[in-house]
This record gives sequence, structure tokens and C-alpha cells, in this order.
Amino acid sequence: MSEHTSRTAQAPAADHSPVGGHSHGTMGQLMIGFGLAAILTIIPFYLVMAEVDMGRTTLIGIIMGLGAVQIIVHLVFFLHVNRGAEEGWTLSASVFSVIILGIVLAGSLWVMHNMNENMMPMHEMDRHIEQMKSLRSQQG
Amino acid sequence: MPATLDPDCQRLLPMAGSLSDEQEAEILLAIKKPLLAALGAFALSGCQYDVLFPHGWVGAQQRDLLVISVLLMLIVILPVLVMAVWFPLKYSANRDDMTDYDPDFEHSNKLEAAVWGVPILIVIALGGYTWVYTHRLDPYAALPAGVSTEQPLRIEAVSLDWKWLFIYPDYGVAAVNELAIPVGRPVEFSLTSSTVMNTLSIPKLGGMVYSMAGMETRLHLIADRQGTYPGRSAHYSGPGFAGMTFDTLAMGNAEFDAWVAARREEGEALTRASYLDLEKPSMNAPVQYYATVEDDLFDRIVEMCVEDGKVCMGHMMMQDRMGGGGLDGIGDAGAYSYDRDRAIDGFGNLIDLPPVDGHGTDAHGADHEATDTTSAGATQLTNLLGLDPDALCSPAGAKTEAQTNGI
Amino acid sequence: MASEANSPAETFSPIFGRLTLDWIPYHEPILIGTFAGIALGGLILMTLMTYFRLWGPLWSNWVTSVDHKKIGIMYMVLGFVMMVRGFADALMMRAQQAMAAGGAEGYLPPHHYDQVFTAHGVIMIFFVAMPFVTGVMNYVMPLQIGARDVAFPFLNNFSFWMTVAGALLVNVSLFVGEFARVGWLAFPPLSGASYSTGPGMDYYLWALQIAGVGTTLSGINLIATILKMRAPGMKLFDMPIFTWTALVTNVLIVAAFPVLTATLALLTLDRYLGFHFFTNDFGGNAMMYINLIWIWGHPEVYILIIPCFGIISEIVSTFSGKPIFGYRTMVWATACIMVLSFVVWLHHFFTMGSGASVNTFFGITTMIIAVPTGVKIFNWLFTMYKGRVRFELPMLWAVGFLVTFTIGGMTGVMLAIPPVDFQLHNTLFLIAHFHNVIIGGVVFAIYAGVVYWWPKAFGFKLNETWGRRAFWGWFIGFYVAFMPLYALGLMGVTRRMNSYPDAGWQPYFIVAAIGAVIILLGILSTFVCFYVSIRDRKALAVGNDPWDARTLEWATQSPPAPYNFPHDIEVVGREAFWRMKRHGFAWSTDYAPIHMPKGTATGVILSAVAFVFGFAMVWYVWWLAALTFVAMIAIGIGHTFNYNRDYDIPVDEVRRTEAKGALA
Amino acid sequence: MSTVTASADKRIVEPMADAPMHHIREATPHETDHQHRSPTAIGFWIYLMSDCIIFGSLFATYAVLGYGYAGGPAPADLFEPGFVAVETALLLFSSITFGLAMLRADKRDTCGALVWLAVTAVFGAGFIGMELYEFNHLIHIGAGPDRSAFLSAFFALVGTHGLHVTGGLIWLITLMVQIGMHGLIPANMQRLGTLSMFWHFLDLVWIGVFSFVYLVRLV
Repeated sequence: MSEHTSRTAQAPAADHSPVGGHSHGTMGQLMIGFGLAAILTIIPFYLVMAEVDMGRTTLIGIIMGLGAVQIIVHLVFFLHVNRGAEEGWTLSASVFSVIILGIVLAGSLWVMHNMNENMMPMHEMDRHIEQMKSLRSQQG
Repeated sequence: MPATLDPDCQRLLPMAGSLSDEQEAEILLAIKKPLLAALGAFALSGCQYDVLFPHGWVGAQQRDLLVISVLLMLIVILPVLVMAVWFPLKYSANRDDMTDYDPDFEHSNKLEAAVWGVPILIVIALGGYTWVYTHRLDPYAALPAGVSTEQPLRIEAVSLDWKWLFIYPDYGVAAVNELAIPVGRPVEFSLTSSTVMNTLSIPKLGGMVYSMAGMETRLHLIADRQGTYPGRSAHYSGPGFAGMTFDTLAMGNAEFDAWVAARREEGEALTRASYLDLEKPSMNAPVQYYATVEDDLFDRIVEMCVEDGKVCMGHMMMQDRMGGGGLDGIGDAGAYSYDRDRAIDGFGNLIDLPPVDGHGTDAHGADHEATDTTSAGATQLTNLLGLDPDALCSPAGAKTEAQTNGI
Repeated sequence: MASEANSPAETFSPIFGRLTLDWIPYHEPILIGTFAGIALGGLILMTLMTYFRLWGPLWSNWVTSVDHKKIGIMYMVLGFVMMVRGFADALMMRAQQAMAAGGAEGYLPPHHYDQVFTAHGVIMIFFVAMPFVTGVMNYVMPLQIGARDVAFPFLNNFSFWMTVAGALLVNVSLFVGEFARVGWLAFPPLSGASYSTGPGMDYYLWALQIAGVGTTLSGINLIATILKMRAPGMKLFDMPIFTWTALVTNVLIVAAFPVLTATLALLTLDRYLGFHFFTNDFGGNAMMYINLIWIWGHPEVYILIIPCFGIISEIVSTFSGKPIFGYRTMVWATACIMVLSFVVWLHHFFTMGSGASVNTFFGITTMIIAVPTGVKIFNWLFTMYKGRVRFELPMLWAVGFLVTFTIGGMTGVMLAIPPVDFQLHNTLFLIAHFHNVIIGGVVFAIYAGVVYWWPKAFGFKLNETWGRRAFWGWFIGFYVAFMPLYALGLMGVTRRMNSYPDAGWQPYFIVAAIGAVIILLGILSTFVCFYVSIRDRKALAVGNDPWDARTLEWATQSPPAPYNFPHDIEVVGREAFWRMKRHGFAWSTDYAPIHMPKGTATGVILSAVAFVFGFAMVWYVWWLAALTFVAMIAIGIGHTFNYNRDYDIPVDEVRRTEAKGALA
Repeated sequence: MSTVTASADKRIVEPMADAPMHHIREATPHETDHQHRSPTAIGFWIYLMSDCIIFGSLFATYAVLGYGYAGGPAPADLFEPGFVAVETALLLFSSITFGLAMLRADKRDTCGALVWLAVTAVFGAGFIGMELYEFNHLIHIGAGPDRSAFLSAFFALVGTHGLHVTGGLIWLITLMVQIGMHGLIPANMQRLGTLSMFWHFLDLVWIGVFSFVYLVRLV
């Protein structure tokens, strides 16, 4: 809401990308992007809604994989991230964020998983399963 | 005081070791008071470097690693400190002979290699030590067989607001703010907390580990020598935190047996009910003993289900792993609520916060009226937003009693 | 019951929320004294300002200014003012611990002491160290890259005032209600709704959130400035080291502060709406907070220290009469730290239940990060080597930094070894370590930067005598205050205790308290130094380039004109100004109008409204919170309807300004 | 390194007395190549990246705490894939219509751009409406954010996305008013470009939400 461009800027050091900056793409790009995005959305929803018979891990892998692909599709066709845009800074910034996101997500999961393994009161699983069953029968 | 001096300290203070009490007293009398105070304080505190002069194998290993790491780093640190002072003096702009001024000297492959290479070598060495020692001293792992052949003593330690409860499951006794352990026998602590985080720390024996509510951590320590070692909570936990200190009494096996026997003779029973009483906040609590301990009490503390009507965490996690409680489970919230019953004000006094959807806590007959959906039992969310409680609260409020009774 | 005293009862009224008269601490003589002092001082200040008719100039030249130089200076003022507050807390703690031995209770009850150490940590990190580094970056970096201002001047002003709003909120908690009693990182469950009732913790949350908005926006702003506003011809590897460190720092800010924002927002949801992220019950997990807060917390350490590395680089190079040794190594080392600082966070909680493999991994990554840091120190040493070292004030601070920071670095690596950390974690050894790097690193470097760039900002040098007194006060005071804490740490003494049973520790605490008093002398000397120097400014006046420096900021007038440079500078290679000087440099007098952004009051108004919003949220005054929230959005939207934000400085004015500089 | 210094020395650094006006001409608002020099695009992109990390933290929280039902309902009890599919479609369509608006704007077709922007706003509002309905429904049946850590994480993550979309809508409407007032002047074009990035970014985050928050948990 409040970004304000200083128009006092000197020319940047080297602007090798006369077209760079704000490319808004073409109708063709937009439609290709739309088509791909639609397909990449419909497949995972179909897989879940039709309850396709596949391994749980496989399904999760497919859904996450298609999600990742669709994110790239959006970046390329809608957000026009490429090596030329803003002297490559957009791309660099995106790659850096992906690295940080990867560290945050993978790191948190690893650290928290390790701690939960070590500390969570799960050591008497069997006893609890028994309790659980008796409870269910009681309620049922 | 001299009685508590250990051999390490006596080496530091040759005088103290060689004098009899009488001689000492005479000398002390002869010395003027202020000098005495200063000397005494520093001399005594020389014995207090618990981290450097530990009385347990774990602490000794940790001390060794500390010394090794410092020596390794000094390889770099000392030259740096010397250069940091020497260079600006040697290359001062005021020097007479300016011929060695080289304004273009800004790069040297040899120096670059050295400044990257030497630290990397040191870090590789340090990393190796770290790997070995971290695995050897893993607080979850039992002490190596070479340290002691004796069966480990199990102790269940609970940090309460603001005192420590030590349960001896093998002996069925418990103590508050006093920890007795036999010398030469490994001690396996299981740690948890009733509310906020704390850390069990006995620096004379070795490192510390956190205690956290709903979780169970482990710590293995051993005492090599008899003595009384201070212990405390090393993680700030609220107004009574500074008073969470206890004495660790490291004693011979016979004395330990006598200690246990004495506990069994006197003292009350630690039951779920008396635990809930003990759990209430108090500061600088005195030492207190329990002759018996109810079975599974510690597990229930860990799983936050000492109170009747509360679902144990392990049970909850199993249930969650099997897909949760479903829509029918929505109304059982009260059986999973824990924190709000223990709310405290800024001075550590218990206060009443409106319970969270507490429809299930009917085990507390007294609380039940307050959990009515239409009055104080409305969720905090509702209170704060000033919204229509009926829109936010589960209509299942009425029927949940029956559901949770079974747990 | 745990205590005789009680907090005011939890009540709620639609108009005042939970704010009642009971929350005004009129029964605390210390606070009443402080309040009276501040009120009196404020009154005198306001009278003087009114008498000398300074309100108008203050408003138009400073408060609403979008000039990066003025904003930079205001950040420094904020830092120094808050340092006084934070240091007062430090003195109170040292006094308490010097007294409360062997059963003595001292003069601060836990309820008060716990607020003091929490406030000390929060203030020193968020409202002293952060404004200091942001201020120096704001002032120096655009000048170093030959820019007229930052990329988004209005945003810069807004960021500053948001930081001020956060700082004000912390200070208001002194006199209305209380502050948090949780330690500076507010670990749950202690900081949750049940174990931190009352408004203290909410002050903490809203103050940090409001200031955090400012910090993040400022980070974005400065990155965009470095990427887009460099003088023509200045390649990335031509940038001065300080600009490089500023770039890395702001990348870290932009990458790390969102994690803090998210984490504190989750804790806020826990406290306000009964969510269960970090509670003990309902499947919440406090360890997730610890994990997230340190994902921010460790980069934060580097956010504070990396610009300081840059400052030291500039100073060592200038005063040795040599380019920095190993420029490329320096840059790459900084970049390494930028990424590595994100993979070490667990070393802050080795003792919280991780397994040996996880601990080893994070221990070793931490040691690895010490390598590029060590390389920097060597580079400074070899910059002095075969140089012509002038031992002026900035260099004195720089050498103090080198020695002290190196020792702090060593104790840091000790703490990075998990088994050693098991003994030293949460002891005063840890306290001594991070004060060693924050005082020896950040404070010394900032002081070095202040005395180094002061002549640029104001046109006169600082008084040498008082400047040296300030240095020796800080330097000696630091060692006297913190070496005893290292010793106490090796005894296993725990931090944050408001009293302790062992009288044997007391002598150490007394020495530490004496050290704090010596630091106090250093701080007082600083202010005397400012006063004396401003008084004698005519005698201390210097030209544009008093230190025979090497980077572009010294090519302008001192103080620089609002537009910084009368012309664009075509930069070729590193250390442009150094070569410009050798070839007899003079600005062309063929001026052209210069396009500049206009000042605006929107930033300060928005921040004032944000402050009221924070206060309303703390006290549950929902109507006011809603009103101010809507007002913020409305003001923000209103601001976008103003398309007329720039003006041209006419040639005549440029000529006049430049002529004035030539005379001085 | 020293050779670089030497060669640089030959090229004397001087104020550009011969061409001092370049940046000033360039800076006038009506200059066509202005936007390529402007730091706004990269500045806003960096903001989006920081926002991305906020979402990353929330995703991480959902990943860690999302299995803590506390004996309450699980995703299978609460999520309706069909409902989410419609939400997703609305957001995807709004992205396309925004793209069409940008294409019209590039051709300086003010009216066309405004129409497409209005369509975008309608899709966006529809999305927000559906999300509000879902939240209201969950809270009404008692599966509010205070019921379990899973629901807390769900509400926080999806709610944050919803707040962003709401903010985008407010911005969109403001900008439509401004375009109506001043037309597609360069300043407005730049704002439109910035909002376009924001809007597409929200769609991108939603891909993560529908995959990771909804679909994966319904498998």
C-alpha cells in the first residue's frame, strides 16, 4: 500500500535487459499457463475424489510433485520469473528463498521428529492400543 | 567449611590441607577481619569451580573436552591476540622507518591458504572430538560399561512450581528438594515437568537436561565421591525459580540404604491426590519425604492425566494416530484440557481462568457448574470477540458428559 | 499460595478493557521515581523546545523527513536513548545480584527482577542493537554506492517510526501495567496464556510485532537500494565491504524476520484466541516455538554482527592506509556466513532433548561457521600488516573490537560443542559469552562507526579526550564486569536468579557490579563527549575527508547536501574515491536540477496509530483496536491517492548549497 | 588484483559533466523506460519472498502439529475435496482474468482492463466468501481453532492466506478507483504490475495449501 518509488535513482550499474523488469507476457503464455495449471489441478483432485486405488505414499508423492510442478508453471507463465527479469535478481531471490524454505521445513521436521521420538510418551503403545479398544467397545 | 574441601581444592590451597582445625583457628584469629573475608571468599570459591573440578565421570569427560577444545583453539586465538596488538604498534604511522609500508599489499595466496587452512584443520579436529564425545555422553544413553558395573539407579524427577520431586521407583519412596544417590552407581534420571520448562542441573556431577510437561527426557550421571552437591533448576521458570535448589547427597551404599529405610519409616503416601496437592505453586519449599508412591504416578505426570477425567497423552496420541476422535470427539475437549487449571498470576498464585470448552471435566463436580455453555464456560474466543456464544460453541456441549464418562 | 502479593484481578469493561487503576504501579517507589524523572525531563525539554521555537523545524526537518541521512541519525538517537534505559536495567540486575547472596533477598522481588532482565534483553537487542546497525546502514550505505537516497524513501521513514512505536510500547509498560517476566525469547509454556497472565507478555508481543514490521520493510528497502541504485559503473564486486555486509545483513533480515513474525503471531493466537500451538495440552508443542524462534534467533545474531564486520573493515583499511586485505575472500566469507547462519539454530537448545546425531550435526555446522568468521579477523590483521596505522579514535575502538571479539568467538565455539554446552548452557558463562560478542563486537564496532562517520554527518570531529575516556570506560568495564561471570559460569552458576544461596559467589558478583559502574562511566563519557564536541564544533570542524578515506561517502560535503551528490558518479573499479583523489578530483560546477522525494507525515501518523492499536490490544480495548486498525488501512489507502511525491531542486539552489560546502 | 587497479587508474573517475542529465530525464514519470529502472518490481518481489517465508513457517507448523487432533476431528472428518476444488477453481480463474486485465492494460485499453479487474474481484470475493463459510461452519460445529493443535495450525495457515486475499481485494478495488480517476498512467501501470505479482503469488501459495493442507491429508 505504501511503496513509493524514488525517482531519483541513478541508472543502475548495467542494465543488460532492455525488455526485463515488467514483462506481462502474451496471450499465448497466459493460455498455456492456464491450461497447464488446470491440468495440474484437476489430476490431484481427481485422484483424491475418485479414491483411486494406489499406495498412500505414492499418492502423496504424486500430489506433492504435481503441486511443485504447478508452482513452477505459475512462476514461469504468470509471474514471468526468468534469468532476464531484473538482471536475474528475481530468480536469485527466488532460489535463495527456496533454499531457506527448504532449510526451515526440512530442518523443523527433522529436529521436531527427533525430539518427539526421544521425548513423547509413546513407549507404551501396546497398552494404549488395548485401552483404546476397550474404550471403543464401551462407547459403541 | 574446610570439611567440604575436596582434594582438588586442597591442591589449590596447600595451606588449607596441611593445617589442623585448631591451628587454622589460631591463624584465622590472628588475621584481620577484612583480609580474612577477602581471602576466605576467593580461596573458598577456588573450590567452587564445579565445572572444572567435577566429582563424576560425566562431568570429568565434559571438563576434558572443554580443556581440549580450549587448547586446540588457542593455536589460532593466541597468535591473533598477539597480532591484534602488535601489528598496529609495529606498523604505526609514527614509526621512523617507513620503508616497509606497502600500500598495494592486499592479496597473498600463501596467507589466504593459511588463514583458511589452519582454522579448517582445527575445526576438523574439534569436529572429530565432538562426534566421539557427543555420542559417548548422549544423555539418553546408559553410561559405558567401563564406568561402573553396578545396576543403574532409576530416579524420576519432576519439576513442579517451584520445587523438585524425586521419585525412586525401585524403592517406592520420594523426596521433595532432596536427592540422595549412592556413590559409584550410575543414576538414570527420567525427567518431566508439571507446567513450564525447567532444567535439572547438578554441575558437580555433569551436564544438565530440560524437563518439559508432556514429555520425558533422560539424563545419566554418576557420583565418584561422597559429598553434598548443590543442584538447581537452570532454566528460568517463573517467580519461584531461584528457590528451586536442592542438595544432592552422594553417599555410600550402606548409607543410601539407610536413607531409603528412613524414608519408608516416616512420611506420608504420595498418591495421585497428594501429588495434585503438592503440585500447587509454592516457593522455597522445604525438604519433604514420601514413604510410598502410587504406581504409575510418574507416567501419569508425564502424560498429564493425574487428575481423574483427563485423557492420558499416550492414549491421545494413539487415538490421533488412528484418525482422531471424529466429529463426536469435539465435545470431549475438557478431558484434554490441562494448562488452564494451573493458571497463575504474576506472583505465582493460582487464579481461575475460564476453562476451555470444559464440558468434559465433570469429574470435578465442583467445577462442573462453571463449565456450562451459557455462562462462564463459553470459550475464551467467544469472550474476547464478544460474539454470540451459540454460534461459536459446540452444540454438543450437553451430550458430551456421557461420552467422556467412559474415559 | 505462593506469594503474599497478588496481581490485580482480571476484570473487563467494554470501555477500558482490562485496564484498571490497580495496574498503575504507584506503590513501586523505583518506578514512581523514574516516572517523575522522565516527566520532569520531558517537561523541561518541551519548554525549551517551545521557547526556542523548535517544534516546527523538528517536524518538517526530521520527523517527516524521508532523507536517509536524517533517518539514519534518528535511528542512532533512538539506539542511544534506549541504551540508557537498557543499561539502567543492567545496573539494577548487577546491584541485585551483588546483594542477594546467602539468603539475603536484595532489593528487587522476583516479580520485579524478572521483568527487569526480560526488558533488558528485549531492549538491548531489538531497540538498541537493531536501531544501531540499521541506523549506520541507512546513513552510510547509500552514500557509499553513490545514490541520492534509498529505493523507497517513504518506506524508510515509516520503518523508523514503527521501530519507535515498538520502543515506546515497551517503555509505556513501565508505568501502565507491567512487562513480560519470561526472558528475552519468551519460551512457552511460560509465556502462554496460563503461566503469563496479565498484560506484560502482551506488551512484549505487540512491541516486537510492530517494530518487526519496520525492520522487515527496512530490510527490503535497503536490498532494493543496493541492487538498483548503485552509481553507474559500480559492479557488485566494486562495492565497499560495508555495503556488501549491509546487503548480506538485509538479506538475512528479510529471510529471518518473517519467521519471528509468524512465531510471535502464533503465540499471540495462543494467548488471545485460545489456539494450541505451544500449549502443553490439545496436541500443542512448546518445542516447536523453541525451534522456530531460534531459526530466527541465530541469523539475528549475524544480522547484528555482520554490519559491524563491515564497519571494522572500512576503518581498518582507512587507518592502515591500505585496501582491505583479501577483498574477495572477505565477500565470500560473508556470503558463507549468510547461508550457514541458517543451519546452526539447534545449538541454542542442545540440552532440550535432541539425540546425539542431531546435536553433533548442529555442533559441527556451528564450528564451520567459525572458519569464515576467523578468516575475517585474519584479513583485518593483514590489512594492518605493512600498513601505516594511525591510532585515532575509530582505530582504537577497532583494535578493542579485534581483541575482545576474538575471545568471545573462542568461548562461542566452546558452547558449540554439545557435551561442553551441557555443562555451560544457561550458566553465566553463556551470559558472559554473548555479552562478549555483543559488547565486544556490536557495541565497540558501532562506537567505532559513530566516531568514524560523525565528521561526515556533522562536519566536525568528536572530542578526542572524552572519546578516549568513553573507550577505556567501556573496554575496562567490560572485562571487569564479564570476566567474573565467566568464572561464575565455570562454577555452574545459573542465569536469571534473583537470589542465590551460596555466599561464595558474592565477591564475583560484586566485582561484576563494579565493572558495570565502570561501563556507566564510559557511557557518561560518551554523552559528555557529544556535548563537548557540539559545544566546540567550530574548533573541531574538518573538511569533507578528514581521515583520508577511500570510499565514496567522503567525496561529498560534510554534512552531505540533501541530494548527497551534485552529479552522478561514473564509478570504475573498487575504492573509487581513493583514485579520484589521486587524480585531483573536483565536482563540475555545471549543475542540473535534481529530482528528490518530498517529506511526508504519513509514516509517523501511521506509526502513532499502530502504537495506539498495540496499546489497545494489550489491554483488550477492542473498540479502540478495531478503530485504529481500520484507521491504519484507511490512512494507507489515502496515501496511495497522492501521486505528487517528488520535486526538483533548482539549479540555483544546488549551486548555493555546493558553494556553501566549498567555503566550509 | 593489482592489474585491475592499474588499468582502472587509467580510466579516470570523474563526475559525468558531459551527460549529467541522464538520470533526471529518465526519472520523469512519463518516460516509457522508467519502470525498468525503478526498484519497485524487485523491491516488491523481495517482499513477496519474505511473505513466502511467513507461509513457510506456517506450513512447517502445520506439518509438525497437524497430526495433533487431541481426540477431536481429523481432516477426513472435516474437509470436503469438492468444496476445495471450487475454491481452487475460483482462485485460478481470478489469476487468469488478472492476466487478461494486464494484457488489456498493456494495450492501454482502460475500459477492458477495468472490466477484467472487476471480474477478478468477483472471483476473489467468491473465494473469500467460501472460505468464510467454511470457517464459520467449522467453528459452529465446535471444530474451532481452540479444539486442537491440528485445527489451530489449519486455521492459522488458511486464515493467513485468506487475509492476504482480502488485502489483495482491498488493494484491487483501490487501484480500480485510481485507474478510473487517472487512467493508465505509468504510476498506475506500475501499481497494476505490482498487484499482479501479489495476486499470482497468492494463487501460488494456494497450490501449497490445497495440496499439502487438504488433499494430502485426505488420502
